[in-house]
Amino acid sequence: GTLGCASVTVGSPIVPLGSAVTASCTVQRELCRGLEQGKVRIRWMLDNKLVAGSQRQGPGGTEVSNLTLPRFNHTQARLWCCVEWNGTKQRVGMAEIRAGYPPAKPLNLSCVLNLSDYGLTCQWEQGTDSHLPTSVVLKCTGSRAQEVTGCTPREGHSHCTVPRRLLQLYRQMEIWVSATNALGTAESEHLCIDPMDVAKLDPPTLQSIQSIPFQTDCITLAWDLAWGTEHMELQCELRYRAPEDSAWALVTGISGRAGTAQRCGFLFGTQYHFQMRCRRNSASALAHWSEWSPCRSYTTHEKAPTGK
Amino acid sequence: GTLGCASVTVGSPIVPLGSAVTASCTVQRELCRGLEQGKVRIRWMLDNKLVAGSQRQGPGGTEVSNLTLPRFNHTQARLWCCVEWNGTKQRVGMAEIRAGYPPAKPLNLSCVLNLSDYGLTCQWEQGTDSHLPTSVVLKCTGSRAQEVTGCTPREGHSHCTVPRRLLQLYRQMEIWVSATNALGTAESEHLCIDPMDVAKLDPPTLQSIQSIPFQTDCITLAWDLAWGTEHMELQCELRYRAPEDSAWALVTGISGRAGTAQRCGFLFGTQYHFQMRCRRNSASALAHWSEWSPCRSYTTHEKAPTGK
Amino acid sequence: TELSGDQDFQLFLQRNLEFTRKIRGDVAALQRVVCDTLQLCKEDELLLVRQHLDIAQAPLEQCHKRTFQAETCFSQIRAGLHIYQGSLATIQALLPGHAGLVETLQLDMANLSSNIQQQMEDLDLATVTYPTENQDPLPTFSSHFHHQVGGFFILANFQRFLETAYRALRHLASL
Repeated sequence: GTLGCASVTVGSPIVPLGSAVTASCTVQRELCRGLEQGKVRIRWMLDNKLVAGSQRQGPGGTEVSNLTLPRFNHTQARLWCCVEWNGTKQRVGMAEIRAGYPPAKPLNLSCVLNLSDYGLTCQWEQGTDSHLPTSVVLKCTGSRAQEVTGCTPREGHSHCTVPRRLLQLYRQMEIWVSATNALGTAESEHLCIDPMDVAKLDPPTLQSIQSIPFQTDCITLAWDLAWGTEHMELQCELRYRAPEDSAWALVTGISGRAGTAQRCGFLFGTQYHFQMRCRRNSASALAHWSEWSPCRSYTTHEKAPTGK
Repeated sequence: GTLGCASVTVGSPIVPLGSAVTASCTVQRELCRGLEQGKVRIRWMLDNKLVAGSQRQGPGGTEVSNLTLPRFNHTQARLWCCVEWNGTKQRVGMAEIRAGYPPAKPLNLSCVLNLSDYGLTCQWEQGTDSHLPTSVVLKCTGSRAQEVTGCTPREGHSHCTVPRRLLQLYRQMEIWVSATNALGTAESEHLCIDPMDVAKLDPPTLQSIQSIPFQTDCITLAWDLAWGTEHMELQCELRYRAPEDSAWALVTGISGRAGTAQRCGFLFGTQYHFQMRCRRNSASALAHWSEWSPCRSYTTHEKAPTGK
Repeated sequence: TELSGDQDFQLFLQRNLEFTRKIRGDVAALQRVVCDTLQLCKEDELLLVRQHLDIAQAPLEQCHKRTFQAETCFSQIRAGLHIYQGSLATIQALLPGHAGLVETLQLDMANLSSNIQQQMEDLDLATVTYPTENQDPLPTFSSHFHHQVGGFFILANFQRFLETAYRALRHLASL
C-alpha cells in the first residue's frame, strides 16, 4: 500500500500515568485522493471523545495539527487523527498510548527447596500494578557470578520453580527477582542462600514411646526421620503436654540422627501428647522447620505402691 | 559379553491361549566354563514349576532338549532352561511366552460432537480382554478416502476425541475402531456420519410464558436457543403438564429459529410446568436431542367473570 | 439446471447453507473483536484511508447473474475462499489474543471449499486443487494503523463475499 495521506507522531507511546502527552498529525493533501479541494479540517479523538488540537499549515502544503493532553490518566487509549470528507468524519491516522508506572520493587522474596524433586520454589509480592506489560523473572547465579539462570512465573503469578539442573547445591547462590517494563526496572532484595538451607523437610515419624527405664518418671521416644534426609545432620525439637496443660513443654537441640531421646519428670498415670519437628543443622537463619509430626499420645504407668 | 553357553528358541513368543508351545534348549558344552566334564542334564522350568523335556545329543558336541507343552494356558510365563552344576540347578537360558486371543471386535461405536470445541468424542465397547498388548486406534477419513486421521484412547480407556482440525464438517466421514495385537486385527462397524449430525446441543432457555392473546385459554412462549447454534436449523419439542397430570403433553415439530410458539386449550387458574428441547433438523437418525431445558412454571389467569 | 432434483445435491446444499451461516457468524465475531479492541467499527469512517491500501477482494460475479452456472459459481466461491484464507494471516497477526477464533475460521473455510470440491467431482465438474499451505505473499502495510484498517476491510469484504455465496447456494436449493 502507498504511504498514507496522514501520519501521527507522539512524544512517546508509553508515558508515566498523569504526565503530559503531545502528538501531531500531518496531512499531506496531495497524497489524499479526494482531499485535493477545499479546506482540510483536522480533528482529534481520544478513544471516542473529541479533543481539540491546534492546526496550522506545515511545510510543502501539508496541514499539521498539534495536540497536548496535559494530564494523561488513561492506562491505555487510542488517539485518532480525523479529517472531514464528503460530510463524514474520516479516521486517517492513529497512535496507541499506554500509561503506567515503573515496576514496583518485588518484596518478601522467600524460597523453599522441595526434597522430592529438588526444585527451588520462590515466591514474592509483586507490589502495586504498573498497568504496563511487565516482564518478571526470578534470577539466580552461583556466587562467583557465573551464568545467570532462574525461572519465569506464569502470567499473573508471583512464584516459580527453578529446576534442579539449574541449581548449585551445597553452595551459596544469589537469588533475586527482576521486573522490567517500558518505564524502568526494579529488583528485589538479593537472597544469598544455599538451596539446601531452605530445604522443606517432611516431619519425622514418632515410632514408639515407652516408660523406660521401668518404674521411673522417664520416657524414651524413638523416631524415624523423613525419607530422603538420611544423609543430613538434623536438629529436632520435641514438644509434649498433658491435655489439661495450657502450654507445650519444649525440648530443643535433639540430634535427629540419634533416633531416640529420653526425658524425665513426667507425672504418673497421665496421658501426654507428643509431637516432633526437625530442620537441617545449618547456620542459616532461613532454615525451615518441618511441620510438626502427627500427634502421638502415651499414658504413663501408675506410680508403683511404695514400701510394699 | 560372550555368546551364552545355552540358547533357548521357541516356536513363537506369542501363541493363542490353550494352544501348544514348542521350545528347544541347546547347550554348547565348550562355551560353558565349568561344564566341560561330566554329563550335561538339561531340565526345564515353567515359571517355577519343573517340566519334562526330551534330551538328545546335537550337532558339534552340543546337548539339545526339546519341550512341548500341549495346552499352554498361562497368559504370560517364563520358560527356563537349566543345567545341573556342582549340585546346583543353574538357569542358563530363558524365553518369555505370552498367550491370549486375537482382539475382540469393538462394538457399539457411537460419537458425539461437542459444540464448545468441535471435538468429536467417540466411545465403544472393547469386548473380551485379549490378554495381549493390543493397540486400539479410532480411525476416520473423509469419504473420498483421503488421509486417515483419528485418535488414540488412553491406556485402558475405550473412548477418545478427534480434534476439530482433523475433521471434515458438513460432509460424510467414515469412522471406525481398529484393534491390533500379535494374533490379529479386529475392526468395528464403520460409521458413515457427518460430524454435525451427532452434535450435542445445549438445551434452549425458556424466556417468557404469557397468557396471550389476553382472556383466552392460550399461552405464548418465547425461548432463546443455545449459544453457538444461531446458524442451525433446529426442530424443537415442548412438553407441559399440570402437577396433578400423570403424563406430559408433547408438542412436536416446533421450528427452533421461530423463537416463540402459541398453544391453546389450557385450564384457567392452573399451574403448568414447561420444558423444551431441540436437535438439528438433519436427515440423520443419529441426531441427538439436547437435554430438556430447566423446568419453568406458569399459572394461567382465572377465567374472566362472563356476562358482566 | 438438471441438478435441482438430485437428492444428494439437496443434502449438500442444506448442509453447506448452514455451514456458510456458521462461517458468517465466525466472521461477524471477528468483526466485533476488531471493533472492540481496535475501535475500527464503521466502514464509512475509513474510506479515505482505504484508497491507500490494496486489499484482497475476490470476484464473485459468476454467482450474481440470475441464470448463473453452478460450476463457474462454485469455482469462484472456492477461489475466493482460497484468497481470503491467505488474507486471514493478516488478521491473525493483528489479533494475537484471538488465534483460536481465526484458526476455527480457517478450518471451516478449508472444509467448505473441500465440501464444494467433492460435490463438483460428484457432478463430474472440473475442479482445482489448492495447496493446503498458502504460498501467496502477505500484503505489506506502511504502518501499524494501515495494517489494522487493512484487517478491518478484509473482514468486511469477506462478509459481503459470503453473503453473495450464501444467496447463490440458497438460489440453487430453491430450484
